[in-house]
Amino acid sequence: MTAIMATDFPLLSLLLFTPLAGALMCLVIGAANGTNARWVALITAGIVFVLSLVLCLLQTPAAGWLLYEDYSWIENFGIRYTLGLDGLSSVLILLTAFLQVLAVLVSWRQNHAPAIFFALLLILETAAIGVLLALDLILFYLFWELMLIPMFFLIGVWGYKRRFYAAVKFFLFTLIGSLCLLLAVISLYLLHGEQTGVYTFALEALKQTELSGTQELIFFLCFMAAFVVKVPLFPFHSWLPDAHAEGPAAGSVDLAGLLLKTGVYGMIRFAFPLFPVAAQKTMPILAVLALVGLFYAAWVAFQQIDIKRIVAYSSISHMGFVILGLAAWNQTAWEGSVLLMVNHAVTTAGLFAVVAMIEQRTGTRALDQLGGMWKSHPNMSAFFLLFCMASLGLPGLANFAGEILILIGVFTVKPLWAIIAVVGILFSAVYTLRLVQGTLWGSSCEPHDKQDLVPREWLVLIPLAVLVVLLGCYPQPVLELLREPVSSLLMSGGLP
Amino acid sequence: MIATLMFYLLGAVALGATVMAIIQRNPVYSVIYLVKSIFSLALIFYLLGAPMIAALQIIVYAGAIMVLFLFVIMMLEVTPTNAATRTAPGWFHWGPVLLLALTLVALTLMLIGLDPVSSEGVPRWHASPRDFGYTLFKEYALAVKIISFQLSFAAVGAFHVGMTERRRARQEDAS
Amino acid sequence: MDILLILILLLPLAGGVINACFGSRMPQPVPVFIACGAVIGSFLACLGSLTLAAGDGYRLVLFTWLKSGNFQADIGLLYDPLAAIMTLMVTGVASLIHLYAAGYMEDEPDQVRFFALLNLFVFAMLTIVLADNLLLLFLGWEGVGFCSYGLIGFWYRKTENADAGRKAFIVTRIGDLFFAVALLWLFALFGTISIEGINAQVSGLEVTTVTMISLLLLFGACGKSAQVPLMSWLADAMAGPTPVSALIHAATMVTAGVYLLCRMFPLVSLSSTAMAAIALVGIVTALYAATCALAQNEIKRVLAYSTMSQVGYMFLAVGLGSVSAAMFHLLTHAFFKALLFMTAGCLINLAGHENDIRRMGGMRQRSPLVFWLFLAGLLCLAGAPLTSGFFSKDLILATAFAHGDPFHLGLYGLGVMVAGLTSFYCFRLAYLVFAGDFRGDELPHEPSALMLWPLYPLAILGLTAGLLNLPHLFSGGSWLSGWLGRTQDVLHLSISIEYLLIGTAIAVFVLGWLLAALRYRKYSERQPSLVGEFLLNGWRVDDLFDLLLVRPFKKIGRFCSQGVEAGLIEGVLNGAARGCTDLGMRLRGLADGKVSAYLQGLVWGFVLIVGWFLLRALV
Amino acid sequence: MIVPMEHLLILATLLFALGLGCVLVRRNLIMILIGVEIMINSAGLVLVGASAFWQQVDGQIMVLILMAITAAEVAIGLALVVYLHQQKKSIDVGIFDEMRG
Repeated sequence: MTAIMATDFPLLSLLLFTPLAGALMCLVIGAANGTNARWVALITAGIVFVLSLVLCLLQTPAAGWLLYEDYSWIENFGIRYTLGLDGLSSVLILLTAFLQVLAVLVSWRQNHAPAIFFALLLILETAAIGVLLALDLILFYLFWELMLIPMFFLIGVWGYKRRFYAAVKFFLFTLIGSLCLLLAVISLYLLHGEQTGVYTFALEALKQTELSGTQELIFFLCFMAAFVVKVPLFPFHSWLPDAHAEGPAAGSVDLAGLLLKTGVYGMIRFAFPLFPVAAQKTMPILAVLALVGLFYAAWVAFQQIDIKRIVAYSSISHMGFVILGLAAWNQTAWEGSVLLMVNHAVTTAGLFAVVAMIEQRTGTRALDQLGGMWKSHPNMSAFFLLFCMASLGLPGLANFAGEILILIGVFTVKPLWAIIAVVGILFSAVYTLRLVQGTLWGSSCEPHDKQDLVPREWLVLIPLAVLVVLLGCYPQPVLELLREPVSSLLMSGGLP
Repeated sequence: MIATLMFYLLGAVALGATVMAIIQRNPVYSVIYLVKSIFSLALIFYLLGAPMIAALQIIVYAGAIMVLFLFVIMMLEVTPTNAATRTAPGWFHWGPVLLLALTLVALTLMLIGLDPVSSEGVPRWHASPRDFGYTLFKEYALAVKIISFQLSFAAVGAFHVGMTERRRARQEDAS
Repeated sequence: MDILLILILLLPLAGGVINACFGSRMPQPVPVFIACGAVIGSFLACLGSLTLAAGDGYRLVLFTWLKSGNFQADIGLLYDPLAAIMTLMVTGVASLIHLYAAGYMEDEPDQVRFFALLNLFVFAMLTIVLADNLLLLFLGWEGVGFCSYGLIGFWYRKTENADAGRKAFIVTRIGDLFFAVALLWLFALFGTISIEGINAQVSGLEVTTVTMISLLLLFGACGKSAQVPLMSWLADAMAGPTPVSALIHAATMVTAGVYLLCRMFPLVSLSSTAMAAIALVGIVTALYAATCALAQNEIKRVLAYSTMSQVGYMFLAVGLGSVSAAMFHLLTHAFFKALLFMTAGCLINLAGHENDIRRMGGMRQRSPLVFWLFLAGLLCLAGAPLTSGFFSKDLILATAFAHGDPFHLGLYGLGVMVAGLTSFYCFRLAYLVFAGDFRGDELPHEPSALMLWPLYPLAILGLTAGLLNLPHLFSGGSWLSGWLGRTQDVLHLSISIEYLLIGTAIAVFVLGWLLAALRYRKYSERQPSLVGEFLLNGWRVDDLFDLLLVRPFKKIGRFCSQGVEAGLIEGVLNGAARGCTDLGMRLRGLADGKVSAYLQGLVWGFVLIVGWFLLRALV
Repeated sequence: MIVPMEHLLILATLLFALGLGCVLVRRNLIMILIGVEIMINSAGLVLVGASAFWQQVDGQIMVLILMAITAAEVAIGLALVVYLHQQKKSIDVGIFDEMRG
């Protein structure tokens, strides 16, 4: 694993801990008055964004890690502080940083303890970046758990009426999942120690442990327990709609943009390479669950009244699509999955931003009380229409690029799955159009705030809109970045 | 030979007295029966060669503690004249106690069975008060001092707890 | 030369984007100029680069859109004769319609959004026409669907318009599914999705796969061209403004399906069953639409159903194996149907925004010019001799007749019957609208000059387009078949049969006219008969779909959300939570402060443990 | 040899069991204290028996200390009983159950 960039300056650690430093700064400065806590948060998010952009541009498509940091941390357990950045991580980190800037902008008006709010947002960002960089299983688990806490408080304190219920549900769901993960990590560590005498948590080393069929299956299921809850695959999804509906706008943007991605990232980086044989055995089950989730979430979204819940269920449906792509286990499908993940994050972040704006102006999120937003807020409605069209997979916009790659990848492996998934796209059109119908067209409801888009909101929506169109029309740069890492992960995963 | 006979006789008396002490509804009667059982125990102590302890048993135990009991019973008039007290507990309550007794005896038998004490039993031995006093104040001098402390603490504690409501209330608002 | 080709595509896109983003900030007339200028520019660019298309056409690849693993889809243009003809027609008719719309939409506040969407629509349509690979075609395919959604639901204030838009979008998307599956299958088979690549390797396949793929393509085309299974959206799509109906539901979008089948003709023509299916779908739709048109009361719905039946004819032509006949009818139909829709717009304005033909009448006195233009269109539609409609329809019927076997003769018979029905409802429309005196009570709203000017070229084209593909009977050179490189479509029938066919066509036309004249010369208020009611609602297909698809979908939806989501998943979670709290409460009961209870517990514990050891020791 | 050690131990166990029974069954606080006294006596008996058996005086000294402790214990116990009696006007054990979960 040669590091292309032979700089000894710990660039990755800098990237990892800037948001944390920002969070502390927020607390210190914000204690005085909340307003400049916002500015600190914005500046930190900006710095992290620029940093990750630079790293992405430096990314040469050669295989291996662009940057690799490896320090010993707790010797006697063989836990090392190893960070690695390759194409896959750099794309997701860029996405995280970008959405973080937007999350700060979306919650600019936050006046309920803003300092702590922004500090928590930045800690969440550190945790997410940590998850995306860590190559040592314990370090990975540490950041995996760290993600839980800020999100719990974000939903629990700044949410809506049933926020506590939603926060606790979110916490318990992910905690149970990650405890299985911890169990598996430790037992794998011990097993590896017995076999080779070397007690280490490094991902590369642990790949070499020989496991019997059932052992590998059990380990794989434990690992997947944590990731499947986070992705929300079908049966484990009931925390997501509550977390979104009761969480603050920035919380939703982050939740959709960051947390769902770490689940899939965990699968690709850790679960599949570590236990390839077991993974391939469970692929059909995963695919079936994904398909069921795809339709189930669409049907439930069709019945929802609260527009935020509709968007939440739509993200469950799209993530089902991503998992289907992973289940196909070939290059096109995996690249399609990661691309769809990135596109979905951008589209859903846009949707949640606009939903928050709609709620600010009309004070309600119920579909039957909304209507005729185009008359009173043409610009906002135009953005909302764009994001909805992207969400239902209109070609030329974000989600379609990912979806078509997945369909092609899946069709070559299992035509039946692809055909069912294509029908799934129709279902997503049905409920998204119902959402658009209820909010934009029809007789106008009287929003108490006639103000269309404030410059700050323009600043949030324009980059998102441009990105949605760009990722739809020309996703090649992202795909170039993903090509090498995905093929190496597939290779180590053992092509069928 | 007579000693063994005396031992069994006294044992039986002690047991009978204790049983009677337990099942009495009136606490005064039970204290009296208890004193009877203590006397028989004192005699057993004497048989077993502990004249000093026998005497102390009677003086301290029967004399002081039982008298204290009687005093408290009289003060609180808990005698069963007031109808509120329930009838002596019936068979339902004593059943488990019998079971308990059996288990304990079985336990001791088992323990004894595990490593049997030398078969010849308790010898005929007599510890004169002199040796008793000698070892008490030679090897256990410290223990005696601690016990004295402990007794004084008990006295202070009893006094404090025993203060009546009125005096304590007066004392609080005074301080 | 490439610049012109790129300009064809780029101009409408640029016009649309500029209008969409900055339209509202520009002074009133500027967006309209941008929009019309963009489309006219694209038309001129198409004219300029026409020479490129000669022979087997010109290819141009701009950049790779999607590349992953062995899948490669790039933005490439294929400018061959078929595409050239289609682009010419699309840009030509679109620019005329834009001019017309400039007049029609004068006093519309939301003008900018209208012209932005119209330009984007033209861009999407041109993407379909010029795409060299199926994925890019699919992009145009869905783009057209979205623009029609936006334009049908343009007057969104009334929810039925928005619902009509949504219905159109969803029904066409059902069609798109089949097209997407066909696309995936083709890629899985050939490893490429470029149209020419597929058409070249197509001979290697065995017939069943070809049939399956062609049927999928057929259903995809049906969705977009409103053919039998997926046709219910076209009638409701009349909720949009008239220029929209003219552009989308006459000239361009509905013909996209035919164009797709013509593009993939080498693949489709391999399996005879698929060809028969296409022909059957075409003729059944033609019949269905013609009967429905008989009973419609609104002028635009009559024209909508007539479009559906004419596109049915085109499908029939493709099913018969003659691409040039289909394209010939497509071109002529585009001209006179656009003309009809636009004059209908003028008529509606003249009748004071009155749509219902039963309340119109005597429009001839109101504006003789519009009368003559509308009549020209009607004559072409009805297939009056020597008009373009006559020649193109006759060519299709002749091709059907030429096949000779009983199945195709049956098709020919049905085709003639539909032609009769067409001329009947054309003249019914003419008499109801123009004969007698005006039955409505609104004041006429004179159409502006800008609305009338584009009508003249269309009228002339409508009447004279027959020259494009004159059969040799009329000493014509069948230019279009030659241009498309499909000389085998030119029919070589004996003179007597030719005259026989033309005779029947003229006879049927005259018969339709007489019947309509008898029935509708003097307007008499008639109670709508049961059959009339049935035909008015399009054979009650909507209720059928509602029963078969919409209601079960809602039921399953409700079952999923109430039953599984609220019941099962939430139920399990809340149940578990409640179970824990109850257990906690019960355990709390144990520590109830009774000293004796504690002691009992202690002793029983002791007894149990000791008893266990005793038992073990004894046993 | 006065008596085999086992018999002595059995006697002590029986006494202990009776004391424990009294503590468990009786609902009167004072009777509970009496039960405790019985249990302590049985312990004293064993101690004396052992000192006789091993012929060492230490056992008897233990009994003396035991007696001292018992005295202290009874003093405090009865003081508490008096105090509780003042509080609740009764010394039935069931009444004092404020310490519940």
